[in-house]
Amino acid sequence: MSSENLGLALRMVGVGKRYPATIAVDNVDFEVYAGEVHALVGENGAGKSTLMKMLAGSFNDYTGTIYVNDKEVRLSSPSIAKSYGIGMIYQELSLAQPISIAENLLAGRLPRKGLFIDRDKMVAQAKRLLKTVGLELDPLLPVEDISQHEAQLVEIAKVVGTHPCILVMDEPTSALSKEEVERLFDIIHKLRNTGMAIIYISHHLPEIFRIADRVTVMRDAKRVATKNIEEITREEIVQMMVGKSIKEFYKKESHPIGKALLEVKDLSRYGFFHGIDMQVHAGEIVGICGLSGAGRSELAQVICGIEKADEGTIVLDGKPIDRLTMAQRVMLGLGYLTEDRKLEGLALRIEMDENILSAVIPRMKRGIVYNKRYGRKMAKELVEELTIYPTDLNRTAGNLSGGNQQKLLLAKWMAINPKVLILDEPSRGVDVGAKMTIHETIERLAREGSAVIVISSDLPELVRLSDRVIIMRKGHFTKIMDQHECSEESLLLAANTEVEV
Amino acid sequence: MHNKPMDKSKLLAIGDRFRIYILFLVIFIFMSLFAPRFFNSYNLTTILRTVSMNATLALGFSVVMICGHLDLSIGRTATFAAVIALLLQKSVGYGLSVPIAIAAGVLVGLVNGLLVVKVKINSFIVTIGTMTILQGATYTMTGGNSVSLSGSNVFAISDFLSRPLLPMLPPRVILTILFVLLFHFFVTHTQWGRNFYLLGGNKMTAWLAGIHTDAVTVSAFILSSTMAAVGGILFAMESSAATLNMGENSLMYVVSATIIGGTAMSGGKGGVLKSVIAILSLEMLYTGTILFGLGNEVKIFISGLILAFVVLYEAYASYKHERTLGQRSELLKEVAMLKARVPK
Amino acid sequence: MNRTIDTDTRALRTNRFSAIMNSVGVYAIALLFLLLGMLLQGVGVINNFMTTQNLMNIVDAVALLGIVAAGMAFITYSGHYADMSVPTTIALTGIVSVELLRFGFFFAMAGAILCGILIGLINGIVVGKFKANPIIWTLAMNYVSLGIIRFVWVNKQIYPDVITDNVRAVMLFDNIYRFRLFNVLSLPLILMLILVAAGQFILKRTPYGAQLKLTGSARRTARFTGINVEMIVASAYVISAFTTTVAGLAITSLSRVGAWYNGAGYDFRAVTAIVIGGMTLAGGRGSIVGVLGGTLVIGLMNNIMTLLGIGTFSQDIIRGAIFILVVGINAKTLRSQGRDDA
Amino acid sequence: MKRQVRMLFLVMVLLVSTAVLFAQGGKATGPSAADAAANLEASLKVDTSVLKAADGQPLLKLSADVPKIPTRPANPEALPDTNPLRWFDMEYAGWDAQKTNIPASPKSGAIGKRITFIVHGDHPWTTACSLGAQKVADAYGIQLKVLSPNWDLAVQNQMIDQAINERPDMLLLIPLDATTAVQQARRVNQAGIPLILFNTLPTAEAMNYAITWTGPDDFGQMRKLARVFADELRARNPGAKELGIAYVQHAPGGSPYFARSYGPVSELAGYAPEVVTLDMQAPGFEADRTMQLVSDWLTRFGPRLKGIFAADDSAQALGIAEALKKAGRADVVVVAAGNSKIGMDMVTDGSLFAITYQTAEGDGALAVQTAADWFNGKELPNRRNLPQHIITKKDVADFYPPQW
Repeated sequence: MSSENLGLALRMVGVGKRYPATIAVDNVDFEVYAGEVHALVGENGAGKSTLMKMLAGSFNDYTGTIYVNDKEVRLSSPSIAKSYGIGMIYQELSLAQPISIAENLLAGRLPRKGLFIDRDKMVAQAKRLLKTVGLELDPLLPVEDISQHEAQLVEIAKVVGTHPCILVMDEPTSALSKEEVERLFDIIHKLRNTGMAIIYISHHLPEIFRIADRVTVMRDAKRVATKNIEEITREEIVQMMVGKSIKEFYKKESHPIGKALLEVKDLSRYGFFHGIDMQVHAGEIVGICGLSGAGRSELAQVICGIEKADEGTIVLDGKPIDRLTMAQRVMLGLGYLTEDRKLEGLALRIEMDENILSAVIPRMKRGIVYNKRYGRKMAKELVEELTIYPTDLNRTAGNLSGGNQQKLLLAKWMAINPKVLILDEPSRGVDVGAKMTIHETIERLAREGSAVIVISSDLPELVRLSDRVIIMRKGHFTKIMDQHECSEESLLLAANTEVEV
Repeated sequence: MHNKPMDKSKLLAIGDRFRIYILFLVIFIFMSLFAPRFFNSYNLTTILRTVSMNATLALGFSVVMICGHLDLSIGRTATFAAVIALLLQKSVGYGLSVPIAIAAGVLVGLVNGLLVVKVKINSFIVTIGTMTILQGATYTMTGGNSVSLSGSNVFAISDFLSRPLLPMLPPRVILTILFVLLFHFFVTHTQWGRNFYLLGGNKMTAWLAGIHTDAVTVSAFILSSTMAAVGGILFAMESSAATLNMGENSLMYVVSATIIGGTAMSGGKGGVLKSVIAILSLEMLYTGTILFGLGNEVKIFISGLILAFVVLYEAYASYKHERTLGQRSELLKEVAMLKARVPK
Repeated sequence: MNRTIDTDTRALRTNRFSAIMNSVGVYAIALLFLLLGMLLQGVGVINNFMTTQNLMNIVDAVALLGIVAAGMAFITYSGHYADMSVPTTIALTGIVSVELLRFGFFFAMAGAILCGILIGLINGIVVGKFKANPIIWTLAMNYVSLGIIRFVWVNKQIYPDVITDNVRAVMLFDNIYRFRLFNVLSLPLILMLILVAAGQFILKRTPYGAQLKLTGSARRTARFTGINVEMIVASAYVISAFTTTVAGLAITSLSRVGAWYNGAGYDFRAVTAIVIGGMTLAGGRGSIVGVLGGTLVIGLMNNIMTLLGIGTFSQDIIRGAIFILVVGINAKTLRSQGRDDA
Repeated sequence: MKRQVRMLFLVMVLLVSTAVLFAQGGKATGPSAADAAANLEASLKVDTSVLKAADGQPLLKLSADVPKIPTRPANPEALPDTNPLRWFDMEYAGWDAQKTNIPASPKSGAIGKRITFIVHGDHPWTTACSLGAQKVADAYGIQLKVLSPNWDLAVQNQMIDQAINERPDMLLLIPLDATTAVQQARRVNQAGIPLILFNTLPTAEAMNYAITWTGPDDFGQMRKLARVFADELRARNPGAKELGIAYVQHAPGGSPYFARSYGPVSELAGYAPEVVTLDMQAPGFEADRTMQLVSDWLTRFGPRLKGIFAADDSAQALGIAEALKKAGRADVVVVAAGNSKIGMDMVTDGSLFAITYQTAEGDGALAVQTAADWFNGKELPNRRNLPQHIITKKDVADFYPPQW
């Protein structure tokens, strides 16, 4: 569809933003037309999030000029940005947990009758907003009582409800199931047709090709190019993002598969997953595919000992480990890389080396003395191996970009020298370069004789890495597919098929 | 997902939400039935008068707590303002001394709030600091003595405040009730009031919603200190004197009552009315212990137990909540089947 | 790319500076006060400031506070703010020790320490396992144990020499505070130095300390790393309760009486020392040596003010103002280094 | 939220209906004794002078010295701190009370009367005081109800209100604060309940509404202690032109804070002008803080510091002793107000030179005895003081075992 005739909704001319240590956005021009979906892609740290935050009014010290509907504006606070019709859906959920859905939806613009809030109107409005995203919840329920993907939809409804003329979506699908993604795309289409300008940020390139009209690629704080989606291929986008050819990755090596390192028999945690049987062998990469809420992460948490199993046995390298604590399992070489690196994976406020060594503290002691210097050599090697940047181990983890944080998290689990490593969404929200490093590391790990389980919603990732893929649905394993059966389409189909247990 | 029938957990949740009202009624009925001379107008008036100061303090304090902060300086602020009001009364009269004293309260809140939002010091720390400063200031102003009202008709104001105007309700109590209602409607029915909840629930949400979070936080601290000042001044007017440690006991009392009332330290939850009802409940309990002729040790023991129980219960509830978050109900139905299948 | 590397080295340098500042920060303030004292002495406003006797007095005076703070710092470090049950833990362990003195000195000590550890354990389990709000829970605990003391001993204060005829036990008890090594080093001072050294060692040089740091700065991450956070947090509370008990014994020995009001005010005073000492309430930052520095700063400040002849009331104002100032500066420096966790 | 409003409404309705139903609540129950005369006769026969306190001293002993009351200066507060008359309003409060609306004695005898006894807070001293009161009450068969507000003014006010509600035959009260006592006394007075204040001196105005006041003459005691102190200072430093002393003060906010520092200050200004006040500080009742304070004084004043006057003979005195011992200053004379076990032990071992005799049991006993006297129709003075005595090493043994 041609959107030029609707006019420019947003024009950013020569904008820049500098943090104390880095330049995040460097003299970028960016235009979005009304009535288009404009994808913004780039590696982590390329500056797209900063650019969007600038648009949302998070900074009052950016340079350059911004025009909204051909009017020069100064977006120095969220409320000013909002007043110009800019709405933003954040990657991290930004809902107030203890507060009701209605008040979250209508935050800052509750309907009033005179001085007071009009409660009936508030509920009615909230219901209407929830309907736009296909939710039928009691608007007076606190957000903490609803599930995470419902909350993600509420977040979308909240922003859409402000009727913005420019809508920014930062990875809106990361927590959604396939059905919900479809619903979201419907919503996006509808909004676009009303003349809204939509900026869509995603690492998930197929999505972009499905819904975007144009795409802008950023790299190293600069804009690389803006293209109509018809004029560009996936490979070209990737090349622009990383500056090298896509052919270098997506190749699967085969290697011999050894003895069973992890055996799970009839494992259940009531209400989360039931009757799980699984064997993972040395040198094997097993993918677990399923929609969010299928119980994948919960399964991993029970295997590694964070939560207790209600039933079943787990055997690690011939040794039952049901009664061991997580610390003991880690000592035996069982690691679990979580999907939430900020909350569960890394201690963002402490140094990189301490993060890398955090899982091996008990191994590093001499007598009763522990000193992080004992492990510094190993930490340095891991940083080099995983090309984590910056390389200075004294930096706090929070100062790293998303991709480097993820690599740091992987380094932490590599440090335990894992026999079995479970990776939960190992490359969620990271750039292509980091993703490549992570995949190579996983493959090397398998090559060197470890058993690896990869839990992922990223189907190409599963197809590429896995020797076998197990489909998990609603707490049960429903299907196991060998490498030759696996394709994105077959996995998708399997994950969404109802199977009798 | 929708229109679920009222199950047991939902009933429990409602019970949880209204627990303080239930507690209030239970204590009220128990004391009325068993405590000698509890259920008569004089005693009930006494209780209402006694809670007036702490209830006033609890209003602002609860707002700060809903915002996710703490204000430990309320007790000292109450004393500080009362002392100012009475000291200046000698030279400038009530007409000026009371507004000045209230302004002093506002100033304390402003300083607290600015230190929290601008210098970004934890409110717990800031208010420990202001607490110390206010104590020194109060003592310095008075030279270590308590301050009494002076003038030709010293008792006029205190008599007016403490004699019932309506049945059982002296003006001081009426004022307190007015404050309570005002605050209640303020936090539940106005945009600004709801902002406290939003801010306490998630600062980011509030900020992104275009709410001036710093202004909201500072206003919460100002409300807290101002209400502390008002409470202190009224108490001093009623006693026609301000003592140097009159607010000292209030802090822990108000903190425990607010927690028992269901306002969470994490912010975003609770309400001013609940805090006041909690104070009233505790006060009835204390009155009961006095009427039964029991000593302070019983009172301290009981209030400690109630507080400990409430904190423990809340912690346990959220612990449970966290453990079962994301459980699938249809899978739970399978459990019985599973158990039958696997012999143990 | 070049630019980023450039700015990186600069960040590195500030980082090294901050690392130095982190460890000596509070001692810089202490030095400042020392210089102030010397200056005032030089001008002749005060005298005898830089004498061994005076400096010994300062450390002697804060020994008890230092003991409490050295333990409570573990709680702050673990991200749980402060232990508000300190006052009654002091009182209760004091009373228990006096009460048990009838069975002999060592029995009394053991009983008191056991009692203190029990309180710490309860705190630790409730806060560690059930994640109760640490301030509110310990406040409740303070109330409950105060209730127990008042319930069991009503209003009595109990005297060691009335409880038992065992003269030796009473004398030993009396000497917990009064014993002096080589007639110079008082026992509380020695205990403080031992506890600070032990605390510093535990915090910085043991696996436990490293795990505590991780737990303090990111509790959920620690749990997902296989660290038994419940145990770690509970032990922080036990450590705090232990040093509080030691202080409780010394205070009871000093005042020769076990009473419910012993120890009042030590909660806030210890928090003050810890925070001045550079620990942040967010957890995982600071050191026990820093806390010792904070304690010394408080001692120096009190000493100089008394030597200047500033009245009690004005001292409070100055103390509060300096406290907020120091914490504010600390918060600002951390933030300017991109560590927004004051 | 609507439910909450409804709930509030419900509570209000409940309370208001209660008020209407029980509006008769706090009215008088009226005297019941028909055989008042016989009761009076029996009461007069009770002999309480044989009662002993725990320390072996007589429980009830009235002060022998009737103070000579000077004329009140026009504006005492304008005088310097060192002028005894500066403290006139505190020291001589109540001697010239203009009694208002004081109920007349029923002359029905003390036996079987109900007395509510409200103290200031929980403390071993209070326990001893209540014990003494109970001894006298038992002798008369008086029902004594002891209440303690735990140092909380609001709670004390509430207890007074509850006492008004209960209508005892007499209320005995230790006011928590001198100035707020006025309103408290006035309230009781207006309710028509006989009131005797004791132990802590309230402001003069409060005395107008009470039958009388009983208790220790804090100022008088401190003046006496100051003289003993000065004598010892002179004896230890013969011919010294300047005798520097410092005061460890009571917690601010009450009459002891003034009596125990400005009492001696104003007394010594006349009695021993060579005694110079070097500093005054209020470190609270904590041994370690007092110790730091005194250590700092020793640094600051060195040998100039010859004596210390402390407001408390337990924690404060212990702190002082520790500091002096550490500095090796056995020459410093220390006196303290109070009569605790620790204080007496310290007098015995010489680390304190003198303390005041303050009978806790006697304090409570005198209050109840005075109440009994009123029921028995005796004429009462405006104030009844406890005996004054300074305990030194010479006679400290007479006061063992300690009352608390």
